[in-house]
Amino acid sequence: MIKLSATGGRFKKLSGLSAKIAPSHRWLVRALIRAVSVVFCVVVAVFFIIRIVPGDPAKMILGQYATPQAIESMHHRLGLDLPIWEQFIRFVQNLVTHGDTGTSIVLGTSTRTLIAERAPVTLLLIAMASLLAIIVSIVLATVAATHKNGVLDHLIRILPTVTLGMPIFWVGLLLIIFLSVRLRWFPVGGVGQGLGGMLYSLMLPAITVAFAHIPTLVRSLRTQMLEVLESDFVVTLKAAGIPNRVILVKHVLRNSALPALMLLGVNISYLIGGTLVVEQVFGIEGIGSLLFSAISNRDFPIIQGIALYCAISVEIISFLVEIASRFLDPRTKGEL
Amino acid sequence: MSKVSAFLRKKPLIASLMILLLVLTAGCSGSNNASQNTGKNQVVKGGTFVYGRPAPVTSFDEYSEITSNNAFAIDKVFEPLVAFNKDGKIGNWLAKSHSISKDGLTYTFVLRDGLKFSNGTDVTAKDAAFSIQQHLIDKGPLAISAQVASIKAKDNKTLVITLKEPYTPFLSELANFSNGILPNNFGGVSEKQFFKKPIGTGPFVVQKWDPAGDLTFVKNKYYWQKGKPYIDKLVYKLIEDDSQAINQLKAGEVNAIESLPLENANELKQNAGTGVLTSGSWSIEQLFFNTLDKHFSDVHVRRALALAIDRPALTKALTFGYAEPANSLLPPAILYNTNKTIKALNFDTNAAKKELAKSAYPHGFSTNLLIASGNSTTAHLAQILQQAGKTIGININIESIELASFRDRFFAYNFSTMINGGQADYPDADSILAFQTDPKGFSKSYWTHYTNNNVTKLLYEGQKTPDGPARAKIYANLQQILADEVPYIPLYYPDVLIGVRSSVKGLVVLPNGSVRFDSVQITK
Amino acid sequence: MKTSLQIEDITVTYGNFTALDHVSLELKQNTTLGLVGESGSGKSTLARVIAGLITPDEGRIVLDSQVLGKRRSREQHKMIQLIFQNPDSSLNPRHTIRQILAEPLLFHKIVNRSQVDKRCKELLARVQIDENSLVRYPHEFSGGQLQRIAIARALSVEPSILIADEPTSALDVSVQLSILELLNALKSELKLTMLFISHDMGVINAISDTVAVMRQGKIVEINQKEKFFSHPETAYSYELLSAVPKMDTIPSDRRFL
Amino acid sequence: MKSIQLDTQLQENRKGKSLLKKVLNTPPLLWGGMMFALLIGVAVFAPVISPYQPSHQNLFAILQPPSTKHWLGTDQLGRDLFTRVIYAARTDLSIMVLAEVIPFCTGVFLGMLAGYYGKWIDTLITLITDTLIAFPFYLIVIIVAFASGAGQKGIYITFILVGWIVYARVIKGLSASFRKQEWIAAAQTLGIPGVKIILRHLLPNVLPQAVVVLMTDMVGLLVAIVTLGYLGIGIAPPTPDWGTMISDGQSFIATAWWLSAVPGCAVVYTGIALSLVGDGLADIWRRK
Amino acid sequence: MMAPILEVEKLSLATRSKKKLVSNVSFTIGRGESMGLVGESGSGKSLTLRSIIGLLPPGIEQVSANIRCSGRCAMIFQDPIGALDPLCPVVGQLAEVVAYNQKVSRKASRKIAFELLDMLGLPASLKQKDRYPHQLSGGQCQRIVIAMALACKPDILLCDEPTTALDVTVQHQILEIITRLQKELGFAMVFVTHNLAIVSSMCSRLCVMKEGQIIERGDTLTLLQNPQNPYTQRLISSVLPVPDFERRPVL
Repeated sequence: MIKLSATGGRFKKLSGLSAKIAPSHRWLVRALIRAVSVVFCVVVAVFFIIRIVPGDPAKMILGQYATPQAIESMHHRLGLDLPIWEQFIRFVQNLVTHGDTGTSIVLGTSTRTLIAERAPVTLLLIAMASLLAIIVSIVLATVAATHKNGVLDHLIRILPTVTLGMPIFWVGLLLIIFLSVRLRWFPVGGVGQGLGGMLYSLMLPAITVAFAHIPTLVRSLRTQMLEVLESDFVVTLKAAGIPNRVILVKHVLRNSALPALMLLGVNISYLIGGTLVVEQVFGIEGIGSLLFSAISNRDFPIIQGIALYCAISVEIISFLVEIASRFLDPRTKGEL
Repeated sequence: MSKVSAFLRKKPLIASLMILLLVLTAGCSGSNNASQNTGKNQVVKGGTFVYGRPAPVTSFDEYSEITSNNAFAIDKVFEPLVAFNKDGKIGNWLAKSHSISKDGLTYTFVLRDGLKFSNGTDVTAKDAAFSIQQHLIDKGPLAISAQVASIKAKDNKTLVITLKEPYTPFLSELANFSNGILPNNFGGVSEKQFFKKPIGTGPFVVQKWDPAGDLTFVKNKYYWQKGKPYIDKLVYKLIEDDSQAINQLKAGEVNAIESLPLENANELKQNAGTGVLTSGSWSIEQLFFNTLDKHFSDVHVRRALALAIDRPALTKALTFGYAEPANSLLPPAILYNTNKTIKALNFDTNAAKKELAKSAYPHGFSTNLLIASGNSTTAHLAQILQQAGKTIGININIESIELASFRDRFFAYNFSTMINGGQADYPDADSILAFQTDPKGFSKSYWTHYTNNNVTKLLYEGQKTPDGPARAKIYANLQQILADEVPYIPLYYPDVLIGVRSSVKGLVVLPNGSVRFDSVQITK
Repeated sequence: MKTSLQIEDITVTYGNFTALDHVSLELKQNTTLGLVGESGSGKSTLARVIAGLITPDEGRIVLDSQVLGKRRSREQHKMIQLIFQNPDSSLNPRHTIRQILAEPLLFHKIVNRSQVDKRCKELLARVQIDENSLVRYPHEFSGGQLQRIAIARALSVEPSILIADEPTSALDVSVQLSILELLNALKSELKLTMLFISHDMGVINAISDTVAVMRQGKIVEINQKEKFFSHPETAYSYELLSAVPKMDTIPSDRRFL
Repeated sequence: MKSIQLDTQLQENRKGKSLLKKVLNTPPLLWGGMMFALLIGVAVFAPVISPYQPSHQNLFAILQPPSTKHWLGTDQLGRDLFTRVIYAARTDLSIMVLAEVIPFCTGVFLGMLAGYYGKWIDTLITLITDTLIAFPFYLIVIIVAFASGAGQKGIYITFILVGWIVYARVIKGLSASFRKQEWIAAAQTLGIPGVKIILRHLLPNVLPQAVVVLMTDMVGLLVAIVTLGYLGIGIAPPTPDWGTMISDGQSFIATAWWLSAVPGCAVVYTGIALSLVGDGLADIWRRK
Repeated sequence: MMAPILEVEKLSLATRSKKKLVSNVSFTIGRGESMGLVGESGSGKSLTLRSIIGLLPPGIEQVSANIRCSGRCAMIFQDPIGALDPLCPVVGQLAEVVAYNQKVSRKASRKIAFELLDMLGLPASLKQKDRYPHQLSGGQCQRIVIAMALACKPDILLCDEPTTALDVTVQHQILEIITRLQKELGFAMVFVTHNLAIVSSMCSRLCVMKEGQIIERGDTLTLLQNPQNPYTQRLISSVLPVPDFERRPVL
């Protein structure tokens, strides 16, 4: 499609046609349709989570040998006594009107409230980790790309090879032992009071989450930067006497930032998953710990709610990234 | 150490049975009885005490929601008439005095002077009568077993309870978590509402409470023990993961942790800033047999397996000196235990093989061992038992399932063998015995379905016999029968372990796992 | 002369961009039609439409009196073959030359399995490639050699029409010459009907019998080669021709052909 | 004719490079291959290498430091740590390989399908991958592992469910770019049907990249297996598994750090070996 | 001949793995002179150009060389769209180059940029609204690139196949512009191409390169009419001429 629109662009110039508006809206419409249909599929998938699991969910909640009456009432409570499409309509209705997946079986609170209570910490952690990952990656990638085949470059390139097989929890443990217990630079876990305390206590978990992503980010950013560095326009700018520093900051970084952003959009799901595990290691009461306690309590509405909110956030983020990258890139920028 | 089933992980025994087997904090001992004596130094007042716990407090309903995660918070708000101390001795608590009639049917309690609820209102005998009456109505997991005829407030200060028939454990029973005193008629609000904002006589008042997270108490300024508690604030911080909890303790982010795995106790002891408080416990780790099972209905099979297990060795390996090998059912901290005198089936592989030869399965068989996932000690114990079974030809497959389904499974007698624990609710031998031997009880001899008329008879006799040598004899006989017929193999009695910062003074650890904070001081 | 291929009113649009705008062309048997145009004029699209790679929105293609539909039969596919611009990418990099040549032979049952090797060698000989090359992979050859192999593959199925889409523009000038020489030789030897697409006037002059000029998806001019080069009929053709850099230093007797 | 001669020389050079030579000339592949071969060798010959049984307990010799008798000491049940580490390699590596089979095949096939045909097939497959990828991987793994009970089953189910996505995505992109290549158009011009083009032309071209992805994906899978073991929903004891070993040893991190350090290093070692192999293969195929 | 403005002596280039790419290339260019560097792909002509301006691609090393350049160099490239930063508006890019080379203020640099645009016959609409490279045609982009080169006030202009990627009509315009500018500004020029026809009209002197070496050199006309080296002969005979046409089109 891109190739075609490129020829299209040239054609427009040649013919002087200004039929630009429609296609520029078309991508947005297409992206919206895509995002909405993915969200719909996500809702369907979440709806079916409780139903694909082998066995009767009521029995799973109540135990295999619960009395028939108890199972009956749990069926009713979960709406399992209705025909499947009606269940789905109810599920969607509930989702639309209350924004949640029902009431927690164990805690008796709406899943939305529970998730909303825990979300800020997790979101902050994800944001910190992403920011950290981006900053460190850009610095490392710049160093590596500008010193291609140097010692630093080699070290940075070895990084992913070594860290790929490091389980995230293991990294977290090592960091806790060295940086918190031994050196006492960071709190061991938990979440501090106030914004400052929160930021401080989430530093180490954020480093851990970021750690898992920096190597891959650096790897592709470096490739990207090398490509840009060796591209014709950088040579042109150099030939035209622009200082290297200026080229690097004004042109190379800007051109590499776009793919980095897209990469982060692709990785956001993985990042959230890592965050859930890391929360466990650091004893952070976020979405992750809510998920784990819900799992041990077989509290299906919470599990569904978390799955739903995670997936929808991932989708929203990738949608935003798509829009942002379109906006930042004049080649694909539409006239909105 | 599963992060997943962090839910009450440290106490798998309690965890599995938490609905049933808990006890209330009490103990008449003041700060002078505390394990770490501050000496004559001045009391250090103020400060916030942070207590790391593996599970959140989900409810303050002392009748229906008595699980260990809730109970250890409920006992900070509600207090009973009588309570036990760290040695398990019953004494007066909210009652100034109590007396029992000769026939064992009438119990009279006189309340302390100047008792106030945390909202400032006075405590009267009416409140006490209401609280116990309500428990009789609500029942709940720790329902009163005594046959109560009447509960009357004789005057403002005096409460009289009459039983239909003598019941020796009654006083101990009253010391339960679930018999704390609360305002008459819940102070005029509905029961549900009341337990959302609980008002009691305890040393602490709920300030901020997240049913899935942390809980903050502030001190009760109307507390009847003048000047106490010394600390201003008590925070129950949710730390689901054990190693995380230990690390936080080491780093000084919490003052104490409730959940301390046995294997880490020595590590904390050796560490400069931390220490370990222990208390002989009321709990016992056991291997349970489903006596309805094809193989384990055969007493020889059960005996053979008991003989194949080296209890002292496994205790030593698994508990690092923080437990005693178990011979009898009753833990040593409970009166009438016969751990030293009983004739138990001690480790002897040859005898085990001979015993198995007498059974219907002389050449061994395959069976399943059900355990709750998420506890490393249990998992290791299971592997040791697996190995022991192998030596006499019994192939044991370990089935590790998470806590909720584990409970479902054994509640339905859907297991062959399982590892589980027993814990006394109150310091009376009857507590464990009734739960583990009464085939008519809720648990049907702890889901073993073990039935022996002699045992049942002895159990009922013991409940009616007043304390003394006669009762001791009954319980000795009972324990010996159990040791011979092995419906369950007692393995070891684990200590209650609480990890603390060295700066913490005056913390009282009770044998039921709860901790008293009213005399706690945080020194520099 | 007999018309071999008739293109009638072909229109192809992408979105609101018209790549081919009612294009009609005629290919006479045993002749070569040279199609010239600048980039983006729609020459390649036309080639792909004829080869059946793109379905046109409008219009039809008649080959030897049969109309080529949306889905072509195996036989119809065989009749029209295409040679691509970039020899590096027109051969599957993971197939040996033998696989590349044998596939069409076997698929269209030109020869049976036992004779495939012999036939492959013949084909290679025809395009002047060493027969030992059969076991080699494309990356082991130069651009000119690859283009010869691509020609061999196109000819292997004995097509009635050969479309060459800028077959020499990715090659060096000296190699370009040898490829054109080869094509010219094959043209007379095999009596090929050819549509030759290029933007290079010199190349078109060297190979075509008839010249068509395309601009913005339209055919601007169709003319006999001699007439086109001496008397271009349209202003655009004139513009194109006059823009070609001239090398006046070449003695006229050394001109190609 | 001159240029043709030049090419013949070049051919000679290339012909001399056999597969072995190629491997030897690619240090990452050489080292990674050797590391991985060593690992496989140790796993296969575990019973020969170690005098102990992985589940043999000695309750009187628990938590022993490394010695000549027990090279890496013993664990909390007196089992030989070295023996368990190499037996765990058997467990974890075999699951890692087995769990990749179906996702690899389906992912590559669906990716080619979507990339080659585009249009609604692509839209459909993209919709499915986008939906599944929206769920964080560990979220799905944990939920499925729980629903299907601890053990290997959960890993297999999860991986069949979502493991193919990474291949489908990479291969789709690759196929779509190959789709624009002229050799595909050449095959189409010959009238070769789509399925044949996919299997005969596309597959050999996308396979190298798929194998490179397989290498890194296997590491990711191994890490997931280990993480599940660590979370207590992985492989059931007493089958040795690195994740469970790390988690078991975590309690002794202050006193017997090697208990979780050694299995952890085994995971990292495998990761390094596989990603070196992946890098090396990518190098070789890129050089062409 | 005038005093040389550029002297290249014994230039040799090789890859890291010691594969020779260019060996012993020497030539000199006088002020205002234009020299063509002709050869087929891989003959090392572009690399020679790159090493003059000191921008060799990574992985290629200068083994030996003695390059004396007594003036400012500027360069224009084969792919005009790729030679411009896709994220930067073209006038902005041009102004940036002006600002760094002529050390003038931002405002002044823009003014100079517009002067350059006028000089190169770029559409006036760029003055009202800046455009991104992808919004311009190849020819327009190439004019911007040339403007950027001119902004350096070069004494020597290095042209690396500046018209290969363009259509013939556009190529014609660009070549005319370069010729005109050279007349006006008097810079010397090295013109790299594989197209002998272009060289014959642009350059007074010619070097033919093959496999990294200059195999023949001389005055353009003489060399083309009387090539000595068989390779040069082959190159010349490969040129496909277009017949002369009637000057007046039939309309």
